[in-house]
Parts: sequence; C-alpha cells; structure tokens
Amino acid sequence: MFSLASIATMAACIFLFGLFFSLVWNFTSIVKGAEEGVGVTVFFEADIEQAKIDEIGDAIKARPEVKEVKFVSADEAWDEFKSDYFGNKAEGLEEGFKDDNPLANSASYEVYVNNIEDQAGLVSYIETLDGVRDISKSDVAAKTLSTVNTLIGYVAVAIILILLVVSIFLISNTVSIAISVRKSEISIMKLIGATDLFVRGPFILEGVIIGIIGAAIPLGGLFFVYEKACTYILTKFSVLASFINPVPRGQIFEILIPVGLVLGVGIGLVGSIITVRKHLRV
Amino acid sequence: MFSLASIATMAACIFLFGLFFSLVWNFTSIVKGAEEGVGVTVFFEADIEQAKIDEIGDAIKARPEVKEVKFVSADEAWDEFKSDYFGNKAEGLEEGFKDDNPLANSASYEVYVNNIEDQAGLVSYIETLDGVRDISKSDVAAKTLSTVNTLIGYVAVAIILILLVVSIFLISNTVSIAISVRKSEISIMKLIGATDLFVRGPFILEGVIIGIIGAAIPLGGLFFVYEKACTYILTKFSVLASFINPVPRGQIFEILIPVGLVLGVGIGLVGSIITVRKHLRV
Amino acid sequence: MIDLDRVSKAYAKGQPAVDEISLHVDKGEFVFIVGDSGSGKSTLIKLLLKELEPTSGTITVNGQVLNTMKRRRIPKYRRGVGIVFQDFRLLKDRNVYENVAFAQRVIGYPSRVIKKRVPETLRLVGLAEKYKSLPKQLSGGEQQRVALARALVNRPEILLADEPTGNLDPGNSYDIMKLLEEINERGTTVLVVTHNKELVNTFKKRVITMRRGVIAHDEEEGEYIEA
Amino acid sequence: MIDLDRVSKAYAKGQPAVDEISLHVDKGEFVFIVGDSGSGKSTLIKLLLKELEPTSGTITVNGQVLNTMKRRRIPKYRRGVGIVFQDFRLLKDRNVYENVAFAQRVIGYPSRVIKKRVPETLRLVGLAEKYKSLPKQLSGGEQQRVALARALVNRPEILLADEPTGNLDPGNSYDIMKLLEEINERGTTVLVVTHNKELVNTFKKRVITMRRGVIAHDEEEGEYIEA
Ligand SMILES: Nc1ncnc2c1ncn2[C@@H]1O[C@H](COP(=O)(O)OP(=O)(O)OP(=O)(O)O)[C@@H](O)[C@H]1O
Ligand SMILES: Nc1ncnc2c1ncn2[C@@H]1O[C@H](COP(=O)(O)OP(=O)(O)OP(=O)(O)O)[C@@H](O)[C@H]1O
Ligand SMILES: [Mg+2]
Ligand SMILES: [Mg+2]
Repeated sequence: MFSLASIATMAACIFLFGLFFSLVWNFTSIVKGAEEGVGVTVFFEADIEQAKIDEIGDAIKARPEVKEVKFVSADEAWDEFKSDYFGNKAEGLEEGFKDDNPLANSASYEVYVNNIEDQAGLVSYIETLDGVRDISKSDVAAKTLSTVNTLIGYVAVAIILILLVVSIFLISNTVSIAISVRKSEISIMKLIGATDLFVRGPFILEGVIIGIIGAAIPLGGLFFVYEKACTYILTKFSVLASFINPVPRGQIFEILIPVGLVLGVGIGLVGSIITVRKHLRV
Repeated sequence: MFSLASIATMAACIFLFGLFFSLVWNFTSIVKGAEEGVGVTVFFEADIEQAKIDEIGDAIKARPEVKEVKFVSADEAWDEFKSDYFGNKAEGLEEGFKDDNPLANSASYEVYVNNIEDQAGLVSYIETLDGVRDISKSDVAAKTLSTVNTLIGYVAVAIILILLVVSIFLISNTVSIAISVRKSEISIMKLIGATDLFVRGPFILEGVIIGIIGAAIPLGGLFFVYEKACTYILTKFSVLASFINPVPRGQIFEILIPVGLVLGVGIGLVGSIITVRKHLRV
Repeated sequence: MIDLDRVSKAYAKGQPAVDEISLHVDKGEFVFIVGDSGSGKSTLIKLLLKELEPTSGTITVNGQVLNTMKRRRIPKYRRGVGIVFQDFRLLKDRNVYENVAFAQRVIGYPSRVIKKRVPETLRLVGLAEKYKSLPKQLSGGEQQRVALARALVNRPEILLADEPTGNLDPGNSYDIMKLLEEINERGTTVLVVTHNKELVNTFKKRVITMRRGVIAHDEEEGEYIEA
Repeated sequence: MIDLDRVSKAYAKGQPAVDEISLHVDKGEFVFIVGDSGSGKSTLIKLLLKELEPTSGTITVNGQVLNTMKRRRIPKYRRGVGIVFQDFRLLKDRNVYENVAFAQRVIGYPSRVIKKRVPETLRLVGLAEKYKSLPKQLSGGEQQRVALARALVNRPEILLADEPTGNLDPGNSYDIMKLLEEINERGTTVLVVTHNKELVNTFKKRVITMRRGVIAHDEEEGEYIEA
C-alpha cells in the first residue's frame, strides 16, 4: 500500500519531468531553427565581374562558422521583393517598373551561419574582402533571436530545475512517510538483534525497485505517446510543418531514459537510506 | 508529521500549477501581441481623390472587428520598404531611384483587426468598397499565427490539465497515506461509539486547513516573486522589452489566488472525506 | 438483557471460533467467561460489540437485534456498552485524560461533566497522577487501567471486559474486580473474560467456561474449571 | 552473568522508574521479578536489553559493560538474549512462521536449520497449526506464545520474559513456565517478570520483589509477597 503510493508519486513526478524535458527541447530546437533562418546579405560593388563574385563566394564558404551561402541574382532579388512585400497581388505595381528592375545593381550572397552568435565576427571579416560594397544584416532580428534563445535557455533550465527539486521533494516526502509507518517494525527488528545492514537491506532494495518501476512507467508512456503527439500536431497544424521540426524520438529518449532511471533509482535509494537511518537508532 | 507532509505536497503541486499558469498566460499574451501586429494593406485605384480615400477609411473604421487603421502615404511606404528590406545600409540603392519613387502609386491603409480570425471576413467586405484597387494580406503570416495560437492554446490547456490531474493525484495520495496511518485510531473511535460525523469532523477540518496553508504558501511566494521575475527579465533581456509585455500581476492573481485556494481546500476536503470514509466501516 | 441464539463465527473455513453458542444473561448479572487460550472468548465479546458479524445465529441485546441493526444506529448502541479490549486500544496521540474524556465527548457530555467525571474515574483505577501521560509512557498495567477507566466513565448499562487484569499484580487485580462488582451492584450488567483462577474462585459469580468455541460449563456461583 | 551497580532510570524529573538498583544474577539462575503495576519491572528488562540507557549506574552482562558498548556491537549482544516483550511486538506483516524465523535469519542460520528449528519451537508452545496466521488473526494468548517462541528459537544464553503468561489460561501458563524451567536447566539464565502469584509460589525460585523502583525483597526459593 505504501510502496504503491511511493511508486505512484515517483511515476507522476518523472512523468512531469519527462514531459517538460521533451517540450523544452522541442521548443529550443524550433527557436534554433528560426535563428538559422536569419542571414546576412552581401552586396557587391557596381559593375563587378562574375569571377570576382565567385571568388568572394569561395572566401565566405571557407569560413568554418558559415553554414550556407546562396547567390541571389538581381532578377531573383526583385521577384522575391515583390512577393515579400506585396504578396501575390503585385500586378498593378509591376506596371510602374516593367523592364526597369529597380534592384538592377543588387545581386547578392545570402550567408547563413551555424550559430547566430558568430554572425558579428563573420560580418567584420566579409567587410575586409575586396569587391564587397555593403553588408546588410538584420541587427534587430539577430539580436532578438539570440536574446530569445538565451531567455528560453534560462527559462528551460529553471523549469527543469524546479521540477527536479519539486520531484525530489515530493518523492522523498512520500518515501519517508512510507518508511516511518514501519518505524515500529524497524525498532522490533533491531531489538531482536538485527544489524543496521540487515534492516536496511530490504528497504534499500524496495527503494531501488520503487525507483525503477516508478521511472519505467512514465518513461514508457511518454515514449509511446511522443511520436503520436508529434504526428498529431503536424497533421492537425499542417501550416506549422515547415518550421516545426520535432526532435526525433530517439534523440530525446537517448538522454531522457537514462536520466529518468538514474533519477528514480537515485531518489528511491537515497530516500530510503536516509529515512531508514533516522529510525535505526534503537 | 503526516499533516506536514500533506501540506508540503499540496504546496509543491500548487506552486507548479501557479508557475505554469503564469507562464502560459504570459506566453499566450505574447503570441496574441504578435498576432495583432499582422494587418492587411488596402491599395487604392490610380488617381483617386483624397476625399474618397477618407471615405474608405471611415467605412473601414466603422467595422466592429477593426482595431486600428493607419494611413501610409506613398513616401512613407517607400521609406519603410527601404529600411525593411535593406536595413540602414540602403544609401547605394537609393541612388538608383532618386526622385523616382517606385511606389508612387502606393498610398495605402494598414488595417489591424482585434482578432486574427476575423481578418478574412473583413477583407471580403473591403473588397466591395468603391475605389479599392487591391488588398494585400499576408496569408501565410496570418494563418501561421492563427495556427500557432491554437496550438499554444491546446498545449497550454493540456499542460494545465495534466498538472491539475497530477496534483490532485499526488495530494490525494499523500492525504490518503496520512489518514490510513490513523486507520486504527479511527476504528477505535468508532468502537467507542463515535458517529461517522464525529470521527470525520476533525479530519475534514484538518483537510481544509491543509488546503488553505498548502495553497497560501506557494501563492504568496509566487505573488512576491512574479513582479521581480518580470522586472528581471525585462532588464536583463532589454531587447525583448518591445514585444514582451508581461501580464500585470493583479490580472493573473485575481484568477490564480481564488483558483489555487479553491483547489487546495477542495482537494484537502475531498481527499479527507473519501479516505476517512474508507476507514469508517467498523 | 443479552441473548445469543445459536451464534457461530468462523473466520475461515473449518473449525469456527464460536460454534453455535446459545446464551442468556439477565440484566444486572455478573458473569465470568473463562477458557483456554484460543477458545473464542474475545470473539464472543467482539460479537457483542458488533465489531464482528456472526456467521449465523441471532444476537439480541437490550431488545435490539444486532444482526439487523442499521448502520447509523450502531454508535448509539455502543455508547451503552463499556468495553475493555484485551489489547487496550488506546488512542496513541492523546494523553490519559483525553483518552478517557473521549468516551464522554462522543456522547456529547458538557465539559463541566467531563471535568468532574474523568478525574473521578481515573482516581477509581488509581491513575489520578498519570493523567498527562501518553499511552507509550505508561507501564502495561497502567495502560490496562486507562482502558478500564474509559469503559467505566459513562456508567454503561453493559460492561464487557476482556482480560482486564492480565497485566496487573494480584493486589491491583483484586481492587479492580471489587470495583467491577460495585458497579455491577449499581445495576450494570458485567461480563468479564479472565484467566485469573484465584479471582474467579474468590468472587463466586456465574462462570461460563468455553472450550473450542462452545460453552462447556455454565454455573451459578461457579469455580474456575481447567480443561 | 548479570550485574547491576546502583542503576537508575528516570524517564522525567522526579521519582525514577528504577532507583539505584544493585543486583547480581549468576549464570544459570532462574529469577522471578514481581511487583506492583508501575514498579519498574519492564524498565529493568529494557535496561538489560539496552533498549533504554540508564540515567546512572553500570550494567554488566556476560562481562560486557552495556553502558559503554559500541553501537555496532549491540546487535551481537542482543542475539544472545531471548526476549518476550510485555506487548509482544510481533512483526505485523509477517506470519507466525516468519516472525519466529526472523530471529534466526538475523543471526544468519542456514535455512536448513531454520526449517527444522522453527516448527519445533512452535510445537513447544502449542502453535504448530497456526504457523501461517498473521498476528492479527491470533488470539491474545496465541500472540504471546509466538513472542515466546521467537525468544526461544535461538536457545539464548539469557532469557528475559516480561509477563509471558499474562494472557494465558492457568493450564497454558503452567506449561509455559515448566518449559522455561526446562530451558533454564539446560543452562539458560532466565528472568521472568510475572504477576502470577500461584506460579511463583509453585515453582519456588529466587523472587525479586520491586516496589516503586527499588528492590524491596530478594529471596531464594521465595514466595510472592504482596505490597
Ligand atoms: N481475525 C482473525 N482471523 C482468523 N482467525 C482468528 C482471528 N481472530 C481470532 N482468530 C482465531 O479464532 C480463535 C479464537 O480466538 P479468540 O481471540 O476468540 O480467542 P480467546 O478465547 O480470546 O483466546 P485468548 O485467551 O488467547 O485471548 C483462535 O484460534 C484464533 O486464532
Ligand atoms: N516511556 C516512558 N516515559 C515516561 N514514563 C514511563 C515510560 N515508561 C514507563 N514509564 C513510567 O515508569 C514507571 C515504571 O514503568 P514500568 O513499565 O517499568 O512498570 P512495570 O513494573 O513494568 O509495570 P507493569 O506491571 O504495569 O507492566 C511507571 O510509573 C511508568 O508510568
Ligand atoms: Mg482473547
Ligand atoms: Mg511492565
């Protein structure tokens, strides 16, 4: 009865822990993805030759922090601008320009970095390159994203820590009630001549078993639900499919399962050792 | 000892509940804010008179779902475009256009709705207005945001519900251990001739007190920490100050405090009634 | 007062603990119940308190049939019965005074009465000074006397005492039995389960001897009969 | 074997439960300890088991001074002592067999020995058939006999029995006391706390009479002396 309660508490806590662990990880990965979409645009000096452009491209590609370099011709730039700015209702506007591309001089490289924090350094480097007229980067976007990223990191760590502390607190609370119920049993054993070790043994074993069962149930549950939930969200909210890319199950549970089990067993073990010790002084 | 454990469990659960309640609310409010920033742009027919433009503006403003209507002149449109698209490094580009604003024909209204879901309806209405050449709306942005909004709503409700269920489960678990420890006391009372009511009384009172204390502690704690946390985040991540606008403390706790107290007292009450009843059959 | 009609109680398959016992006790009687360990004496007492339900047979106390008594009428019935359990069953977290007072609070006596009756009764069993102690701070015999005080404090119509002197020295035992006799003389029907041969033989009351769940002997002014 | 030198035990301020007792018991002796309820008999037994620490004075058992005994040596010491508690203290969640076997497992007896010794001992106290019952399924006297079986199963050097027949009928009580005498004759030092005047007078052993924490009488082949 009391072990059951301990297992239930353990399971509930590890379930919450696992749930938020997966949520936070996915969330971080979405922000990370958004972050990678923010690049800088490199414009060239007027009347530059294609060879020179290629040379600049190669120099940029050689940098380790660069993830991707994309060449955008002047025509592409104009098309992109039109659809970005006027949606697909730009016909009226187009008449005003006809064969007169206002961005004629605006072929460019779009450069994406692996890590938004490296962007500033890369920009200073590109500025030194010959033939580069200008670099446009969305300072605000980059800075905002980098901040959001940090903030989410903080909040994530805070949530996980709070959940951890609360879980440990709740579980040891339950284990300690469960064992204090057996206080008189423990004292009888000791008075019959049992050593601390002999008394502690079964309780420790019980703690470990409670830990394993109490961790296995929620972890198993989450494991089976995770993929289902991802699929459900992606089909139900198909618009999001482009920028929500769920972290693969294997990747999350590779970490979550050992962490959960160690947590469960650790708390069960420490909880029972500490609480039994309290009652052993007979 | 056992009441203490119940209070602690109660406090821990209501703390988690309150924490996520505030987090989710703030999050929803941020998304809501972003959503409100997505508007539609209304372009006019060529050579339209200012009086006609004002008339259209009034017609749009008269709609109940409209939150804000902003007139953007052709010059403003061009300036905005430049800074949007090229950042503040647009000097080189400007030379190509000089006094030749490519958006000369593009004065417009930017219309913002209260509720992103009403946007489609509004667009159909505006299209019927005389003198409107075209309406550009960011379908993708609107749809994405609306979906994100729904998704977050779902996730928020799911999290709150899960926390609620887990809390109730954990607390009743603890209360039930605490009371079953007194099983023999209860049976003695009954054998001496105590009525169910007489036995139950003190336990119910205890349940209520556990509920009140167990709810008051975390709610009080969150109440004091909330403003501090908001200020901390806004100063530490000042870049975000523009689009993170924390929900005022009063607004959250107006709901959180009664809900928390009712939860605490309710669970304490129901928990003790149910568990005592189990042991009353003597 | 007390009527048992072919009452049996079997905890499990096989030999029942109480086996088709028929018994009549008049109002105001004093009855010793004796018998070997495990012969069903405590089971009988528990049946009379409606702590246990008989497997078969009818138990009538004070004109009320226990078998069919409504659940909500049980507390009222038990209040008219003073009981001393073989294992005392004191409330662990209340002191001596509160343990005895509890029996009165249950009935709803005003605290004025409680304040007078409880110390009075504690004095009767020789525990006036220990009123503040918790049960675990008492010796075995002291606990037993608290249990007795709790049974007596309400001046019940029926007193069921299961081995009330098992942990008491002969002097104390005699005093307690004398006390029970006095209470009996004031009108209370008393049933005492005991192993104390000397006391049974001294007091010369009705003696019911149980053996393996049945009544082997039932004698007025009887003696302790060994198996 | 057992030596007490001016041993006192006070639970609280005021009159100590055991008051400067000096006492010597030889190896192989059989001692009855009698006295009024609350006179300190159980406290004395608990001191000998090192369940309680004396407030002052020295207790020496088998050459070992209990006062200064290291914590980790206590289990070993207790294994040499068979104990029957006044309130039995059986393990609630284990059946009769396991309760008795527990005392052997503690010492690490091989299960071959346990399987032989436990039923043997249960037969000795007349509980061979009840080996599967849980304590709460036993009568008071049956529980007491389980407690006794647990104390005897290891054939201890010293047996401390606190009121081992309080819940037993005279016949059973006599048999149990006879059993203790036999065990004593095989070399075990036996201390029995009892209120059973008849048995004490029948067995004619050394009788220590306690009164309010002190030894009032200590006589070889003594009689039960009432206060
Ligand atoms: N809860 C129970 N479950 C199963 N068997 C029980 C239970 N309680 C008692 N018994 C059995 O019923 C029989 C009678 O028990 P009871 O307690 O009535 O005996 P008793 O006459 O009071 O004995 P004692 O003098 O030792 O107290 C015993 O053999 C006992 O083992
Ligand atoms: N844990 C305790 N705390 C305080 N006082 C105690 C405690 N245990 C016993 N006492 C007191 O010490 C005195 C001696 O108790 P003890 O149990 O030794 O008596 P005893 O001789 O065994 O009596 P009995 O025959 O009734 O079992 C009693 O007055 C008792 O109230
Ligand atoms: Mg009995
Ligand atoms: Mg005692």
